Amino acid sequence: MAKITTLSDAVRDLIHDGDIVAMEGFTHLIPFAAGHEIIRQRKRDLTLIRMTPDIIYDQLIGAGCARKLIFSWGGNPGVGSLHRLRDAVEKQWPSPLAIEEHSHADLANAYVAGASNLPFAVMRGYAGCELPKYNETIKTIDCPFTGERLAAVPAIRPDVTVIHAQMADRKGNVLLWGILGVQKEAVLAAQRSIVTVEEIVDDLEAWPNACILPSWVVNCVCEVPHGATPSYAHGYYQRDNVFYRAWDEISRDRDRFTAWIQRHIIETKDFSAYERVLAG
Amino acid sequence: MAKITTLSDAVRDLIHDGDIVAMEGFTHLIPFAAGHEIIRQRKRDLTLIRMTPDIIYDQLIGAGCARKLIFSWGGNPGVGSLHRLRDAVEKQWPSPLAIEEHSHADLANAYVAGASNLPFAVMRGYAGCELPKYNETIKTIDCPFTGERLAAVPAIRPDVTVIHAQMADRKGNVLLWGILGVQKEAVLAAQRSIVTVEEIVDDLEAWPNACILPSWVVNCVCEVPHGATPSYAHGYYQRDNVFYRAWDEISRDRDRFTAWIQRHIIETKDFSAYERVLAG
Amino acid sequence: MNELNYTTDEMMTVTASRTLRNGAVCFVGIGLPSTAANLARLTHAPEVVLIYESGPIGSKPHVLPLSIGDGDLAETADTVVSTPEIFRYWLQGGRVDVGFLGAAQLDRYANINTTVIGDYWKPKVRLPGAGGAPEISSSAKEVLIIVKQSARTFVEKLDFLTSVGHLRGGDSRQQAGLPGRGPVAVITDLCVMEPDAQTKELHVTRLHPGVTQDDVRKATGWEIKFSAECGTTEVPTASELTTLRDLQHRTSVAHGRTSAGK
Amino acid sequence: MNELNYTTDEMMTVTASRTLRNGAVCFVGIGLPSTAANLARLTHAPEVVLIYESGPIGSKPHVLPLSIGDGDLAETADTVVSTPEIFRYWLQGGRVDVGFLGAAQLDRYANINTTVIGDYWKPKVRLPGAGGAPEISSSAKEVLIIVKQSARTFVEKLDFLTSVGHLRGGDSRQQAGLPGRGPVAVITDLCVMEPDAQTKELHVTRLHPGVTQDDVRKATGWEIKFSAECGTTEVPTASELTTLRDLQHRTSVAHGRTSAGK
Repeated sequence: MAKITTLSDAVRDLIHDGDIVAMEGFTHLIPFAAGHEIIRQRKRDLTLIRMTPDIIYDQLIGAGCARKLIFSWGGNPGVGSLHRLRDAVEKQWPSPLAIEEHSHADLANAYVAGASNLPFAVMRGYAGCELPKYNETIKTIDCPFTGERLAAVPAIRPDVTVIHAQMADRKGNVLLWGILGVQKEAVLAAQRSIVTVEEIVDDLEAWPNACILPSWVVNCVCEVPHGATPSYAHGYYQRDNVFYRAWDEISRDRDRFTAWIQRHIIETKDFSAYERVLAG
Repeated sequence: MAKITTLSDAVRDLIHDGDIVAMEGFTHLIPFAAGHEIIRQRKRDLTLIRMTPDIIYDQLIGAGCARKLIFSWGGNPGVGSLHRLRDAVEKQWPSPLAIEEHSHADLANAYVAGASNLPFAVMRGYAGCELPKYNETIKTIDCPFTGERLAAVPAIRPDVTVIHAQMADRKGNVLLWGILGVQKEAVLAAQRSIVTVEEIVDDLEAWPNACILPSWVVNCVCEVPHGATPSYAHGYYQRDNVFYRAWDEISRDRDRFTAWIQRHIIETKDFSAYERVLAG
Repeated sequence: MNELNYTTDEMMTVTASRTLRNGAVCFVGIGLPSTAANLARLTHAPEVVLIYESGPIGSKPHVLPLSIGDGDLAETADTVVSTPEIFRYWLQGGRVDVGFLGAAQLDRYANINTTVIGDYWKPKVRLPGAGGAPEISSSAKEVLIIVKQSARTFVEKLDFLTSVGHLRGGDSRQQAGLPGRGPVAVITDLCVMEPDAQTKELHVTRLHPGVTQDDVRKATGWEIKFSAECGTTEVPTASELTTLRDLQHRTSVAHGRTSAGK
Repeated sequence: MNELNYTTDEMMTVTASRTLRNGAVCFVGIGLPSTAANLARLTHAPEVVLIYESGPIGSKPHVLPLSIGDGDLAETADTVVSTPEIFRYWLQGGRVDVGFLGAAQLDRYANINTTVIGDYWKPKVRLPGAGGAPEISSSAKEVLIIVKQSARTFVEKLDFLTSVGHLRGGDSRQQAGLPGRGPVAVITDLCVMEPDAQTKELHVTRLHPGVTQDDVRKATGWEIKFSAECGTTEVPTASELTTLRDLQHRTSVAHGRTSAGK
């Protein structure tokens, strides 16, 4: 059964230095509040997994939380580069960042394998692509029936998965809707999980076959309104496209980035304090 | 784009003698009307795939439509045996029936592989089970990362899949809910598909992330109210448990069964005529 | 407590229900397992999570399902997923604490046959087949088996091994690579059997009240062993019996027959 | 029709949109492909089915998405499935007629680089990476590429092969086991290129009005060939331009900036 707790306690209890951490949300429902809290608690040496690192991992990487990134598309969507990611890869600042690069289809399948408790996934992919030359986790396997050669990729099994969802009930059952991404698979593939939600309600009033994570597959549920901003929460608020564009400038310069992190995250108590600082 | 047509036309156009046909629906939404129409049109030499043959395949087998059955649990749920299935397997009546037997997990995975256009599926299963001795389609495969030995099963790729759903809109987009079984995978794994529905509506008014089969993956949509009876359609009518029990007697005797098929299916024009005869 | 009137079937069902601990995630077979699991939910284990192979997770049915995919299972569930997802993410995913199964034949290592009596290609009796059982018995962290006892059912040698219990005993199950721990108890209308810690052979650990060791021997097709500390099962309580009978009454009204869940 | 004023970007987008046939199932990359695909939907191809890798199927967005997972894509879709399902059941499933991609670098066989400029481990420029492109270019029945043309982009040799076009030409793509037919057209702000039927090398089949062969040569890093019947692209119609500009205006109002989809 999920414990309903504060985000600060959840991150303190469940995420340890050196952990393999997946924080998913495909443009939608990106768990920014949780990312900030990891920075605030100065977690170190994390292996970060995310299909699209987005600003959330740009912040974690620039703040020195990560030693390795596993990803499949590393841009600022609709804007351009992730400058902190590039600086870490190209100039080892603030510390070297190992990267392990996949395609979307690969990581999506790898999460499915993890959720299914299989050691690997089979997919038709990567033929002719040069990524497997630089990523030895991508292998091939022959179909025992047809002889066809297919790609084989190892399952993702994070120590901790962190996601944001729209709702939970008081027992900790979680409901999400809209663009679902790989969040269900990421939670089910992980040893532990933290879910931040927009609100905790008496009754989810979920429609048939809604995407629900039962309380007993989640460790901690934390109520954090706006916890996905500047990404969005379908039914609650829109994507803050202005912030995504502003990030390009903030993150371009090391000093400006560091000052931003200091003022907005390190010196704030929690996500609502961050929001007040951001609002000026 | 799906053609909206009569069930009679759909079966005539899309199902041919000798086809591999999957008719799915896990207790819920079993496409009985379509099964009857296949009997009525005297289709022959079909390879029938279904996780739980249920009464629908007992009728098709007893009526002489099938030459092979691929299945994973062959009983009359909550009642006992499928007498026509047993008579065909044990006494070759009305004709020999080849059987290829799997576990539920195997067939569910095999449909997923079919829907995913993969030649096979990997699963952790069958260890110690004797089925692979009698079913050469079940093989093993070694994980290229861990060396672990897993089961490998070939994808299911039916010529035609037939399902029943609650609703379609006038474009032929199909909505189903409640117990979903393997219907989506069965349709996506097939070359062609027929979907019977309780009703055709102007607007599905579907909730977020509802299970929808877009019109362009379905060949024919046919409005057949009660088309799943004696199984049930969530939101429309209950399972006819009395019929399931009555079937035990009807099907136990070859002559009684044959007379029942003659009177209820062969001599009726369509499913609504069948329902009138059944009601007496 | 006063002695109550109860049937041997009720004794079996109540005993089986007691073995399910509150909060356990239970993958439920239809029939006797479903009856026992729902009785547990309505008595000492309100937080038990019932998963049915058709897709419902967290079902709290008002009446016993006649089939594994009854509408009531879906309507009362926390969520309903597809059948592939149930087998892939939830069972194989290692999330099931207890697999609750029945059997047509069972051997001394609690291996199960639900496929055929006689030769596979020339069967004397064609049973329904595997269904979800091979992977439930493989992947659930532990397995409970509930089955009426007779020498025809408890056999020296299975006609067909559908679902692995403890295979050939000892650590043979583990060696074969099955992830779960296998059967921890077999509950019958006569007694409770548990596997020996070392040999994994079933031995009787409790006799139901009024049942003798000889009764069990006669109803077992191999030379059944009895635990040195073999005790007596506690009789059903008034509350357990009332709850079970109410459930079965509601069920028969709903399904229009004397007794469901069998 | 009168000559209209239009930009080279508009020429490119309109031309790309025209290549999408009505009713096609199109897997859409973000940016230029999404702009062109939505223009097609709003003009000659109202029944085009747009699939985005984040999960929406049949999206009909009111404004152009800034990201591949904008809420508008979900709200206007026929259904939204999980990302694994999009890649497994829909793309790999062989249900996509047209994969619509952009590129950072492109070679004469329409192979695409979106990974790095320079050495992989010591990159001059680290690009976003593969995303969905390798499997889109592999599994879609055919591929359209839309990209602004320059000698830096159209290179003799890719720094990194992210997504296969026609590999080394001839039947090498087919030999490598890729199921789809590969790129059928590359649409730029200067011209339209198509692969030769035999060699699969790109050659220019149409020049946009006012563009010379020399303009194209200067903007191509290899010795680009021109089709013997090389024609001229039809200029955008007033209706196409109005629809495109309205779409971009709605988009900039919604996103609060001059132009999205670039």
